[in-house]
Amino acid sequence: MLKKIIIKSICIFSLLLVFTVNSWSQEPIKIGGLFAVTGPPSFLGEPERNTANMMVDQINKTGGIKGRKLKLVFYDTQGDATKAVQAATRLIKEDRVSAIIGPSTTGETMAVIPVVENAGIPLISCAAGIKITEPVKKWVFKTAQNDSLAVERIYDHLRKRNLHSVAILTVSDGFGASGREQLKLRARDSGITIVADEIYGPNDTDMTAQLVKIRGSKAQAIICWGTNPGPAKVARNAKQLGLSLPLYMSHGVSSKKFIELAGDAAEGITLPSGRVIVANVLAKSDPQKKSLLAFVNDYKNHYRVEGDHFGGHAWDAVMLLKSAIERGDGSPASIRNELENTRNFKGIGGIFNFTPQDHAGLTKDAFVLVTVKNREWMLVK
Amino acid sequence: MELIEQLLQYTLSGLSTGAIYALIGLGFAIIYNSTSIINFAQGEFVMLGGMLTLFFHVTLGLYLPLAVVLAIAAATAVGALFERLAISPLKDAEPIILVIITIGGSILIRGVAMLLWGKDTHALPMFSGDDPIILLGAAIMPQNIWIFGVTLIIITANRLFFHHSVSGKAMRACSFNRIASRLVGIDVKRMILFSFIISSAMGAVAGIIIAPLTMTSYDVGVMLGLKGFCAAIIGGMSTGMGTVAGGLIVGVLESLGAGLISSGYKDAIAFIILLVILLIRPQGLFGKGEAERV
Amino acid sequence: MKRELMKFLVFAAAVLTAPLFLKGGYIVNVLVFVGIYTILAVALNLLLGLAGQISLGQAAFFGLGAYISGVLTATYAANPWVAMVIAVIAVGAIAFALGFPILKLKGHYLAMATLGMGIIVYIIFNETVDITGGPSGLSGIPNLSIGGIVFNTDMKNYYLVWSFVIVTILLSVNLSQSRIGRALRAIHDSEVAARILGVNVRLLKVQIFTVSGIFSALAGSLYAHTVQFISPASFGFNVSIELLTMVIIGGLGSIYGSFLGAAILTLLPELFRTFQDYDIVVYGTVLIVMTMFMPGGLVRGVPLLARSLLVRVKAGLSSEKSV
Amino acid sequence: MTKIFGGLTALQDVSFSISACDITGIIGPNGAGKTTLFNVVTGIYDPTSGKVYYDGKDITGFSPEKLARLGLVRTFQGIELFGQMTVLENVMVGLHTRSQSGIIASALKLPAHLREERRIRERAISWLEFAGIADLAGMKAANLPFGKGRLLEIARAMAVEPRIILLDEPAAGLNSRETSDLALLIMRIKDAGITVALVEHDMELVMGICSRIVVLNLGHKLAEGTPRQIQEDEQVITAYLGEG
Repeated sequence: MLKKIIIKSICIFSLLLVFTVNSWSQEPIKIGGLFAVTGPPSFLGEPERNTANMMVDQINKTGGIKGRKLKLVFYDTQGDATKAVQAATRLIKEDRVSAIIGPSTTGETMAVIPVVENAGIPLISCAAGIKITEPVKKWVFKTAQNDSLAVERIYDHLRKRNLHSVAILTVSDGFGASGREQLKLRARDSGITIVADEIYGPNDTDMTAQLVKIRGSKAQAIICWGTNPGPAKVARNAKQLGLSLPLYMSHGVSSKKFIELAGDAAEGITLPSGRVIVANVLAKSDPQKKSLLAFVNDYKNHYRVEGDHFGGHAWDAVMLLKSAIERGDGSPASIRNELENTRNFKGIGGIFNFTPQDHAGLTKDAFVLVTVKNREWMLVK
Repeated sequence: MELIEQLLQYTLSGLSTGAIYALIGLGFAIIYNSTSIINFAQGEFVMLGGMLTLFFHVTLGLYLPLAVVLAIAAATAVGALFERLAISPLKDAEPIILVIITIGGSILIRGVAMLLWGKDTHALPMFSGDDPIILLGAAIMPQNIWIFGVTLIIITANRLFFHHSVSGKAMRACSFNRIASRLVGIDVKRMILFSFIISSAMGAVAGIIIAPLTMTSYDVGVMLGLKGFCAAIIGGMSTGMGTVAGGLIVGVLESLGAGLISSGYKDAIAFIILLVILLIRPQGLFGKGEAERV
Repeated sequence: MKRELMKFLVFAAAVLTAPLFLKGGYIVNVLVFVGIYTILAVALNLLLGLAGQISLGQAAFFGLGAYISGVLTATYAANPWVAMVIAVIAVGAIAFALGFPILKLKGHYLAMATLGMGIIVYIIFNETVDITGGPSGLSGIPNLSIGGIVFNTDMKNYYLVWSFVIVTILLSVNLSQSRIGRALRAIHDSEVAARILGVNVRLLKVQIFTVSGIFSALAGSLYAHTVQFISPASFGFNVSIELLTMVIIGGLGSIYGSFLGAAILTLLPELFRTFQDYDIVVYGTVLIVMTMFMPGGLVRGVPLLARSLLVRVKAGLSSEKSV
Repeated sequence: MTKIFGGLTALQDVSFSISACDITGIIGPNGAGKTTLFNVVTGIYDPTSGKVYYDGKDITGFSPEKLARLGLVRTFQGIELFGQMTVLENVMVGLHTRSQSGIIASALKLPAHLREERRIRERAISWLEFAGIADLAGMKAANLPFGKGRLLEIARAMAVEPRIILLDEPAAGLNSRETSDLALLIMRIKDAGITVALVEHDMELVMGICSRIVVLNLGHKLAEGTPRQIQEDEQVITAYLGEG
């Protein structure tokens, strides 16, 4: 009996040991990627992973960085904080990466922060939550625009149109919750009153109940905060109900996909967005135009679909790392310091200026307002 | 006056969502009644219906009615295959084992769908345009009429099948007493296969007619499945009006709850009703009073 | 009896010495999670394997434990140990109160009710934004510490979590072999017969539900203090299902099996990382195949398989000799 | 000691009593309501109307577990063993009411609990000896042959140390040797001062060991009396002949 037990235990623990086999090679610079390629936030993780892969390939084809190749080691986090922590630990301890890109969502990023802070590995998150970089954490940066910037853009526009009472309709996930918090936080300073505060679930099939309630309020405009497909259903339901209020959305749906899903109901909807979706119509003088066109065309050639601004977050992260490695010696500490010294970096999400006080690096100019006209995204002048 | 108009809209919206839940719930009830299995993969057939139609119609460019027929056929084939490969070999397994198997099946089907068609959400074109129909100031979409109509047809067909056809009666007999059914010469194994075929076809039909309205992606099956489930339990696992009423009740209360109480807790409403029903009337609102005691 | 003691000692010794072979590294971090899930799987197994009562909402107790501990420490700056004790007691009380109505139900109905309970609790985590931080989660949860030692590295957390695992397993093994354990197994086999013999079925079911809730809350508290961040997604329906799978794969009623199940299900995705997008398909297939061909779980399935292989090999050898 | 069974719906106004330290047989054709009667008495069903008295005390509607504590147990027609447990463990469950370690004491293996465990084990073995199946103690109950299963069920019920034991067709499915062993066992139970009530089809057994017999037919009490009286009762003979 004892023998059997011992044999069993040995089997189990040798199984565990298999996972500890390390691969040591100093040559390439290793970068870790944490992307939610499957699971609910896969709409973020997939373009991010694709973009990161594409960029690393490109950099290696053109001779790497200072003669050293980049190697991207990426793990799927499935949008799950627990898996993100495990994967981050694996990247640091087993793959010995010099920096990490991702994770895709704010929740996962918050979970991973203690891990990277303890290990001293720079992390560039692709998530938008303001909590990630406020307060500033030594090793944590991010490329996605803060929600607050998008909120300010919308509120500015509302004020310009002399609309002061709004209804907000946010999705009950991390993205919507963060947007809702910012919408409420910035309302008073912007002279906006929120007269209805409604929520919908990410898998809801019908939002007419919320919209009817909003119709019964004194709202002059509706702001809907969510990612596909919810806002498309909101747009359709609004059209179904014959709601005539101006409808604003978040940058979460600034993609061709939204127009495809919402169809005619998308017409006239306004939202703040990174410049990716309007790259073609930007003025020649726009400082970001070169980066944007490069990203959009490369992505389309590689993956036959339009690149979106989620992929752009990874583009920015890889390029920020590249330039930080070029300027320093490529060690984690040097990467971190050089990242913090980034000035006037013309990326996809905007023009980045990191400082010791600001690890998000963007201003509200990172967003432009766009609207749907004839099933195309147009700039709002 | 405005409140009445609002209430009307809530009710109408609720009824149209409820009809969706009811359709999905019926699929659960059919399998449960002939096999006593709760098929957690039921929601995936709803997804398959939508995604397959999309594939045949949009990707392959087939004429919509043809695409619909093909989609139902393909989803049914998947259902039959699942029963043959995973359920049928385990005829005498504990219920809990079967629950796990259907959960595994659901994960597998979802995974394959994700690999085949990607993770994007897609919209199927509406069957009859997208101009809303106004009823006493409340608006619904023509697609909702389709949903109501198809639900009605399916209930009628169910009723006719289970109460007036030989196979239907045999299936009901299986649910009452499997051994006795075997003794009187009913091929129980075939009846179980049958029930999987019918319910996967019904799931697919549900998925197809709701796809233009709710849109579809590889993972829509989970939440729709759970809600359909609630509908079936509340309706007492009946294969007829009980489940339909259960679905409509869940839909309307959700909609009223979202409109009048709090939209944040909307999803909780279905499950709270479920708990309350289970605790005070486990045989369902419309089930016959045969609560098991011993 | 002695066999059980031997098993336990071997297990404890393996747990304590394992890190010596692992030289730190990332696997230790994974093992911390294996430990947490082992506690959860054992907790569910007491309910499901021992008493035969299914729960599809076990993640609710896990989450409640984590949130009570997390909120008390992160928001109200309570001592983590105090928070852990409060979490465990509070969840025990909640489980006890919920147990009376819910455990009146049987079979599929119980499954549905617990599923509903799990989803409602999940929605509450999401919606009470002011308390839980809502979907974007709660961060800033401190590590546990004893005296001067702060449990802030994987290795320290390993010993912390696994000491709790050892205690949980010891208590559970004791329990399953005691008067109470026998009565619970009796309920599993025949509720009527158990009642006729004077077993207070209802109370015992509620008691074991409570114990199961308490262990789950303990795991939740440990999770909150080791990861230092919690969000509702870690306590959703899929987690309940995963726990159920751990118990089934390990073997119903086998306490050590639950450890095996937890280890495999936590390590499997690590293996599957090479499959990338395919891992969900592989996971589904493994789940179906394992349940189909090893309904008794690994603990019973593997020895059975090994024995039949052995018999075949022996037969092969003897036939060779005869030739 | 007197026990009075009141009127029931599946049973129409059946009323009789059984006396202490005696063996009472309850017989009747199939469908006479014998098992229903047991189910009502042991709290598995509630009677629609009527009362059950035990020791002069109204115990109508008491739960089975409460009745067990009062000293009333039963066996089942289609035996209900705990199949996944050993024979010994089955009997140990029977000692549940005779022990009190709670969940905490059990989990912590407190000394009192260990003492109690030892005591339970010894008592359980002695009950197995009483039933003559001590040699099977370590066997899984599901693997027992049917006849031994019967004996185990009786041993398990006896472990509760009841004052009255209801046996539901204990001889069904037994061969003649097993039946005579069973008769001896039932006599031994009676000799231990325990009241026995027994539903049975095997007339030889009933006539052989019962001191009193109640006859049910179609939910009615047909007759009551000593074996001799019953054997001569016209109504009883008609009922049995009528059945076939």
